[in-house]
Amino acid sequence: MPPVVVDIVEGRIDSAKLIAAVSDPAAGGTAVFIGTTRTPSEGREVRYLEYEAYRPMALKQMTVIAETARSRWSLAGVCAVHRIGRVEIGEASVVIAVSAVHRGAAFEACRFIIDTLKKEVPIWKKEVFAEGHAWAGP
Amino acid sequence: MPPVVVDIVEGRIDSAKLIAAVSDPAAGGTAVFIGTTRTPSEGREVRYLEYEAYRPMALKQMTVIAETARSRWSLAGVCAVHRIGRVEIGEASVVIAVSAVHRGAAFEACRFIIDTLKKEVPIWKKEVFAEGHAWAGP
Amino acid sequence: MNAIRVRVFGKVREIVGAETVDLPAGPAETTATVLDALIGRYPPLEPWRQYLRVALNQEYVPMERRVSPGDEVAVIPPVSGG
Amino acid sequence: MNAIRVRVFGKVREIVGAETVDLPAGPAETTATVLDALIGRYPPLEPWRQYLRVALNQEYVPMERRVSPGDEVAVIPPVSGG
Repeated sequence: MPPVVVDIVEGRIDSAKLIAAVSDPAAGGTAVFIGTTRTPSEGREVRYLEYEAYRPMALKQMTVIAETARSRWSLAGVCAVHRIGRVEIGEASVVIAVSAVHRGAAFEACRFIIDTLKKEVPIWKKEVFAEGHAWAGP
Repeated sequence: MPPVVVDIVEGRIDSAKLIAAVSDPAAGGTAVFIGTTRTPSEGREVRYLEYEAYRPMALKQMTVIAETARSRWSLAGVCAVHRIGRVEIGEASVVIAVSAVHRGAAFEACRFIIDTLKKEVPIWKKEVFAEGHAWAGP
Repeated sequence: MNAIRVRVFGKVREIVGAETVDLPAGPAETTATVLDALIGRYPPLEPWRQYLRVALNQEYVPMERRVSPGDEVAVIPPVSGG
Repeated sequence: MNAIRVRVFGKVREIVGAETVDLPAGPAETTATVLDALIGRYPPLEPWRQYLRVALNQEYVPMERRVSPGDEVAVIPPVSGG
């Protein structure tokens, strides 16, 4: 089994590379989630986003989440990469790729990873508008 | 809204191109499913696969499925491509990419499209072994 | 007498040994009579009968649907795309 | 007297105006006393109090957890990655 791969990067995320990283001859399905920065947000036009992370803790938590998913759904491969710094509209801020023998497991595991990441991993998003900015709030 | 894109092709499917095709500034999430040919199958080592399609009907049905998903989940973009002919182990036989404002819609729509495609679209898979072959059966 | 051209795929195509079969058409053909005639000509199809669907003009249709001259008829074994 | 260095992020970092804050450490500090001291020094954090979590050594911990010298302390506002 290929190891779990997690990372936090400052440049563009290459989805094709992540998809290749989880490929496995025994896998019949790969589920991928790509989170992209969007506009508008709550009615306001967003110019770009800035992400920051508590990097060592975020990496630890991403590893725990990915390992949990891998054992719970018997995944063949798991890859989760989050981008930080400035991210333009339409670009990927996060990519999750998982492969499994059957597609149900791949879909469920992919969903679990992104849902848990969004709730638990110490990464923060700031939306920058033409005037001012906002931290995604409670 | 970008139109629904469906296709049946004889060469490799470029997932990155499909992901780009559904990108949209209003979309916050893209869900992708990549079906890959695998071995073993029911205990037998598979050398490669051969897919055939009733092409015009398959394209019609894929369009109906994609349009249904687009309106049901208010998708920003939908793309579904199936490969036919010989497909080596580990290569993609089908790729579905959908983008939506929120990730829940993207995941559900992606799952719906692959599930419905597998049940309804007239495409057939033949597994080729070291000796002999088998059509995926009822 | 008209002929009905039936397209066949997958396992059925393999048993038939061709991509299409021309069957003689009577005056009141239905999807069921066409399927019967095809299986009558290729008895190894018999065990597959319960799993076969028929498409008319690229749409699945129920059995007993009338087949008209010029209809595109296809016999669809269990699909396995994906 | 030891100091406790608190890492802050996001909205809290912005209010504090720095990535870390050194707070004087008493003999029986807990996550709750550290949070109280941070908010005491930066009153605009008060409305955020109910939303803040504390991590010790890169793990979320409950309030009233003892903070020992050398622990890595971080105040975590609501996360919003993805």
